[in-house]
Amino acid sequence: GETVRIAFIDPLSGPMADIGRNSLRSWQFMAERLGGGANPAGVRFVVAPFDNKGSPHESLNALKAAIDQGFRYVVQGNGSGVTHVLADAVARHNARRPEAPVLLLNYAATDPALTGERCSYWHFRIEADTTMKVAALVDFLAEQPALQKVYLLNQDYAHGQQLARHFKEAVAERLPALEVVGEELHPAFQLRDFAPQVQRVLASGAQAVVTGNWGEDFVHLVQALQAAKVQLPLFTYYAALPGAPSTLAKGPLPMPVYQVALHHNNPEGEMGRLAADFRRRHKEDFVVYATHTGIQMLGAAMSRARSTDTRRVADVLGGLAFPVLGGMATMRGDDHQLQLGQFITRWQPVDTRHPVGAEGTDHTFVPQRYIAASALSQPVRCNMPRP
Amino acid sequence: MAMSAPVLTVAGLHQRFGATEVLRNVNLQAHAGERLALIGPNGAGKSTLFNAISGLLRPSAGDIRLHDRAIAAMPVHRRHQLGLARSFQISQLFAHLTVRDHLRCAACWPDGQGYRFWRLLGRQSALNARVDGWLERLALAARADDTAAELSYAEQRTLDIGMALASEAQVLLLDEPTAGMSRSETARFVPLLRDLTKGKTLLMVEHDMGVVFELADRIAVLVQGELLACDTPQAIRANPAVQRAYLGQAHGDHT
Amino acid sequence: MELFVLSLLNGLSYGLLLFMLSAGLTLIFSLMGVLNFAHGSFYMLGAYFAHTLAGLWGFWWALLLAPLLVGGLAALFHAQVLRRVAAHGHVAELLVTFGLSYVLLEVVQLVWGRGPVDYRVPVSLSGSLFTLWDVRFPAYRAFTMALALIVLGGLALWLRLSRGGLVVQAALSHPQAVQCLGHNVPRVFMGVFGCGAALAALAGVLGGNAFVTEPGMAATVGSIVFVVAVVGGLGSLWGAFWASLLMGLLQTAAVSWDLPLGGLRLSQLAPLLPYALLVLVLALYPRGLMGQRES
Amino acid sequence: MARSSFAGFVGSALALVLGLLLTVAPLAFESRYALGMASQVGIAVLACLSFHVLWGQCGLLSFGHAAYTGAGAYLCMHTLQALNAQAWPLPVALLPLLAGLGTAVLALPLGWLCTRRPGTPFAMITLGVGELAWAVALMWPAWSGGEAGLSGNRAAGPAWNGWDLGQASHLYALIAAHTLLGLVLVWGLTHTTLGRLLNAVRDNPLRVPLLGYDPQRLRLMAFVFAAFLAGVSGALAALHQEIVTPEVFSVHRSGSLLLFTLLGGATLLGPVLGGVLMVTVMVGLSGFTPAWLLYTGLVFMLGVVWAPQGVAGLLLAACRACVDGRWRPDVPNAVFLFGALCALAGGVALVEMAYQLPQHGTLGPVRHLAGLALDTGQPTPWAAAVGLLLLGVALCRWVRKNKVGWP
Amino acid sequence: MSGALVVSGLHAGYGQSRVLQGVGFELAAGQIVAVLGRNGSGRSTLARALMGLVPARGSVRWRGQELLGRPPHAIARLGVAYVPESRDVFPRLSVAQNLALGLQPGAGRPQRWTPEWVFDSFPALAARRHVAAGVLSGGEQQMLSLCRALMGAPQLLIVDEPTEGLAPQVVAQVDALLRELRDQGLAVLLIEQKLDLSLAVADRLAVMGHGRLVFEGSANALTGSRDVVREWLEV
Ligand SMILES: Nc1ncnc2c1ncn2[C@@H]1O[C@H](COP(=O)(O)OP(=O)(O)OP(=O)(O)O)[C@@H](O)[C@H]1O
Ligand SMILES: Nc1ncnc2c1ncn2[C@@H]1O[C@H](COP(=O)(O)OP(=O)(O)OP(=O)(O)O)[C@@H](O)[C@H]1O
Ligand SMILES: CC(C)C[C@H](N)C(=O)O
Ligand SMILES: [Mg+2]
Ligand SMILES: [Mg+2]
Repeated sequence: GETVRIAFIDPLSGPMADIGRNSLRSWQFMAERLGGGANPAGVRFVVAPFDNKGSPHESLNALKAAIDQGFRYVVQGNGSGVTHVLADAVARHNARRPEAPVLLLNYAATDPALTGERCSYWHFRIEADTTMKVAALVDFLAEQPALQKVYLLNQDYAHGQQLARHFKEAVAERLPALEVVGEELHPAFQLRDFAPQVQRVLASGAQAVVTGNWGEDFVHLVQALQAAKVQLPLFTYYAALPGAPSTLAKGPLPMPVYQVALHHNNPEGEMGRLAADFRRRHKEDFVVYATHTGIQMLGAAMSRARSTDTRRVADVLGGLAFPVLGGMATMRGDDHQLQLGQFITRWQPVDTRHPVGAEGTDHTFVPQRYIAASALSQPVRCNMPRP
Repeated sequence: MAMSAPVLTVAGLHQRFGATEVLRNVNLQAHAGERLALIGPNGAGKSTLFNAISGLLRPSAGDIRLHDRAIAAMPVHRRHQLGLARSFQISQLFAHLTVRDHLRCAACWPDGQGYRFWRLLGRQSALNARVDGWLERLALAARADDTAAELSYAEQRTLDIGMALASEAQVLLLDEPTAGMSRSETARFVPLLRDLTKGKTLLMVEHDMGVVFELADRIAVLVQGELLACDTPQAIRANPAVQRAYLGQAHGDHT
Repeated sequence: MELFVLSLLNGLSYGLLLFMLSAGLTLIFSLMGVLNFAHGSFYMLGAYFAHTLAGLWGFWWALLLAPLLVGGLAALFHAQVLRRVAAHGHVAELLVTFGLSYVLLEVVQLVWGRGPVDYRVPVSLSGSLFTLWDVRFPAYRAFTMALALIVLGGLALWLRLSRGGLVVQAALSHPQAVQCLGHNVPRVFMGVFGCGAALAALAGVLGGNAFVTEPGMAATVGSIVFVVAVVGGLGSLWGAFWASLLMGLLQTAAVSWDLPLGGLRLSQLAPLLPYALLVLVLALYPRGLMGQRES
Repeated sequence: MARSSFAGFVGSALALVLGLLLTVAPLAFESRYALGMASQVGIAVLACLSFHVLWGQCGLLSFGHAAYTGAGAYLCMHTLQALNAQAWPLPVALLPLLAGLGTAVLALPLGWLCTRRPGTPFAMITLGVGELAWAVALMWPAWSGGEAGLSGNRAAGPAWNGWDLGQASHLYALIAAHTLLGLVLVWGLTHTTLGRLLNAVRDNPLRVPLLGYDPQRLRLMAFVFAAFLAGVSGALAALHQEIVTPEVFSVHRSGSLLLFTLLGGATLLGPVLGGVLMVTVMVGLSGFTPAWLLYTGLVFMLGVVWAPQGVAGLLLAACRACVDGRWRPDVPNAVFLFGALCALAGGVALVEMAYQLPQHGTLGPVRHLAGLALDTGQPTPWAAAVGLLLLGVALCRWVRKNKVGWP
Repeated sequence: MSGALVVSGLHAGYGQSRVLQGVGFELAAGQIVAVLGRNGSGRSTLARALMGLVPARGSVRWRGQELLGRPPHAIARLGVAYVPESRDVFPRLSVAQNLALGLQPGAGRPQRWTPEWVFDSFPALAARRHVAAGVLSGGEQQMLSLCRALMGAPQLLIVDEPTEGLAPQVVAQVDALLRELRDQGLAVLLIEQKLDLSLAVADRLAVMGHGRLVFEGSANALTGSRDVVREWLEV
């Protein structure tokens, strides 16, 4: 019977707006579908948008506004930089006004520090972090012995830096045969033309590119590859976000792209129905599966806590297990990092078993492997104070 | 007149702009208490000479001394601090400042404020009294609170000269002070000028021979960048070369 | 060697595109004294118009019509808005063009969406002109370069030969005096503004598909163009030309020769270079490299 | 009274009254939102005042003013972090002034570089310096905290009589005090000879050295003073947000500072109104409508056309018209006002409906506006909005054309 | 007498201040009318109002056409030229370019006043033909401004203080030029400070005061009426 209001703080304008809007729609869709009678606690969820224009600073304004308007649940994901800032601000707020603490659900920001050195009791990550995604990638690369040389091309901010760092560490530890022949961090969302980067990749002799680029930085990269007419495999996280699949499909040559993600385009059962409904309603793909995870998790936690009070919910979240796509997920109590599995998918033409194209194109992401949570789990690096 | 040491000395001054040489070996001396008029045809280089003395131009060659200090390479504001002020042929005013504020700015350095500016305007009674005095003398009191842009042409000219006067410099360079003034204004202005420059050194460019002969102790004639003559008014009036180059036959007794 | 020649050519073609943009800006500034902050927006508008027109009638019509359309709109803007505020000085004009840049950005996003649009190089020009040590030089870049040079020639000729140039230059200091000589100053200004905008739009038509056509393109190019125009010397067409080439080469070079520099790398410094150059040049030559006047 | 002194008097009076109002107003509200807005207004006013010293008083158009607000913010945040880490016996409340002084010191060499020439060279060199500051901050994450910035806890140090700045209202008091201080300082500046000389440098730099003053030195004094105010403003912003990101150096910041100060107007009242407008539009309006940037653009364009002297100028003209009895509540004025409101309503409705169109998918076709549900899928709301707009414009034109009672 | 230029009931001013308050006079072709008056009496404002440079009410008919309400360039194209007291030479253009701008757009009619004529009659300008006008001396600028106005082959010439800052010899030259213009059939409205010059060249004189014309008549009539001179022209 209760209504829980959730503040969605992410870019709804600027270069990342398309992804922000898609995420917002996903949250709202899931809140509607999984709210009320459809969740164990019986709460209704309302997701209200706050535009942070992609900026940490605006995010704080948005957070203030949301708190002033009585929101106690905040969801955010597009940009680890912003997440750091919000997590700090939420911690400060909760210390100053302990009577009404605020919870931050991070549904996409992958910087491991958020649940590592800089973890906070009030921050919960409901997606895999970069260490887990890298672990999945390295697992997969281990099965491709032909691939010997990779190039790391990433955005120069928390997410890209961490991806590069952890990829190198993981490779050094588990795949010494693989050589990182080049590494580059470029300013995020500044470049318009990736031709020089492509030239450098080619010059380095790399056989594949590992990139965490997302949004326009991914689209431009693909365009530059297409313009240079090179078919270099891309190992990436965010090839399915809005705008990317249609760019991939448009090129003169098929692009070999591998993605590590929580989702693919042709899920079965309940999830498949949800995705289809979403697509019908919004004429867009449902790609932010963490929204599903998030609502599921809140419902489960609230039902266990028998309350929507944020403090009580936070208390029961640690160690909570609940069903997600592909199995169960557990919110690890020590660092508030959700333990869940990932798919490795490949970009290929639709076929009878995978009939749903990405973004309405005739290509789609087809699962190659599912790597379970247990195989991805990383050691805890967090030592957080508990209130 | 007793010849004291010259206050202002211009020696061997040359001013070139690219190929054209506008001033050629100009030598001039002005003494304390002397009024020196500079006349000459249009384009002779009178304003250029003023520009060189006041520092708006760096002379190509030659020496300028003020109170026995070489100033040819000195920045403009330092020359003013040594007691040199000038007015402009084409008024140089501060469009949005009131007449009062113009004079206030001009009187500020002589008031000894330097760069120490913490006192509010209303508190500076000595400065304000001085400014009020100047407003009266220049007959600008009625327009004290109007901005320069609102003044008529002649009032703007008056204000331009007024600023030079209010800075109480020992050496004044006035470029065509009465240009644009009506007869009545001129008639009122000339005695005022004589009065205010008593004991100071006045150097002025003027085309109105009436004013020149009324005010000047000596007249320098500049023609094509060269000093043709520098003498008493009577001698200049009689000088045939000057008549040919500048005054014209009919203008020997111009009113 | 091949990298060198290629970046040289890329730098030149980027520089020439910059020149087309800064030529418009310089024209508007040198002739009207207006710091046109909407210049990047005209560039963007040119690209978007070209995208739509190319979809309707093909690239060549777009190349012809988009600059004309943008020029016409800019002229209209001048007649309706800019002319009225001109009396209040250049800062008022600056403010209005700033406002216009916001409005155009929003309108473009409303009409064409917030993401990039698919505006491509026409098939007839998408081949490569020649191959140098295995590296293909795209024909489209050569086409852009040629067009930019033609524009420079045309502009220089116009400024040299026509009285229109004289009229506007004179009107910069004493507009009323020019009017009193029988010249219809507002109309000439309108024409100049329209031409400058059309030049920017032409750059947009050519740059929009060489790079990407998206709402951020105005901002990306906006301040760089200012830097170019200022470094070259505001108001000097030749200055803009050399500064554009310099900037194009510099930036391409910095990006493609990614030397390590202490803890940093040259490519990371690339976005900083234009501004460092700007400060350096202005500190040494306040009028820019070839500028004749200051304000 | 002459026009200029009337404007000066009324302007200063209004500015000080507004400043005072800002100080006490939030005490009347309980809402934290109002308090937050008021804090931001105070900070913005201070920044606009700083810009005003340069532009309004000295005629220097800075395109990179965010370099100085940003420097203040970083100076403050670094000190705050040190305070958080080391518990120095330094009250946090002193940080803004210290940061201001630090910024002024920084501005000395930079100002020397920038102020050598007025006009366009100044504008462009400040643009360059501003961009450089931004780029350097982004490239030097060790110092600037990188994209995520630096954060600190302002409630550090010893609480002083129960005041620790952790409370929003305590911080607000600090901000209000600094804003008033800035207002008084700038007012004072315009009433000293320095103020007059700065005006003189603005109007005709050629003549000033002939009054004994070095124009560059005067410009530099204005520059350093402005940097001080900017630094204080930046530091207060850092305390308010408790975060500083390289974004504080962005051209966007410099741009809005410039735009809103100019929109405010060139008298002392200008920066006050400019600051209020800046926060209203950028923080307030953007929370209400996705079209806020469009409105901002339109406000700038229409503002310059209709209020070339800025909003302050408009207000003063209205005051004067009232005093002179030229503006009275008669029928034509009422009709004009009605027409203007109609046009405004129609225009806003149109814009909002247009912005709804791309969102049909997410939010449905209905736009809720002032209690109305406008279905953008239907022709009627569109027709009504267009009609309202045209009616309003026609009415205003008619009144203007017949000049009945209009000033 | 019905003049080529008929001004009646002319009101003009700046914002709140009303400078002209009902000025009326006539000027025929081949005639010089000199307007005298104290500083600030509004003579320059009169010239600017005729040229459409300040907002004005009343009527200004030139050869039967109403001038008020037209933009300045349209007035210029009707054969009216204006030499402002501030000279307004275009500082960045050369002397020759300044003159070239005076040639009216589209008007190909042959005329006496050409750049060549200027360089013949004013050697000072000839020597500086390719120099930027902004660096000319004050007097040179004055000559240039006057000559530039003649380039458009005007039928009505409005000159505001043409002799200010000119050396006596050049004053005499301008004096002769004005007479020549009159003999060519031009109507000349001369705004002057120098009483003797005005008396010498003008066919009729007008004296301005308090925003109106307080005297209109011949030179003799003016010198005859001591009280007008005393009240409006002397100290
Ligand atoms: N910067 C410059 N470059 C080139 N020529 C110049 C420059 N400044 C002045 N001149 C020339 O030098 C000559 C002298 O000019 P100046 O202004 O000194 O004359 P002047 O004696 O004051 O004449 P007037 O009585 O007409 O004011 C003029 O012919 C002028 O064109
Ligand atoms: N732009 C302006 N704004 C406001 N008032 C002005 C403006 N220009 C002139 N005035 C005022 O109008 C009045 C007439 O000025 P005008 O220039 O016509 O006088 P004038 O007779 O030509 O005098 P002068 O001999 O000084 O040239 C003066 O009182 C002047 O202050
Ligand atoms: C939405 C995602 C693309 C965000 C990204 N993983 C980050 O950490 O910044
Ligand atoms: Mg001179
Ligand atoms: Mg006059």
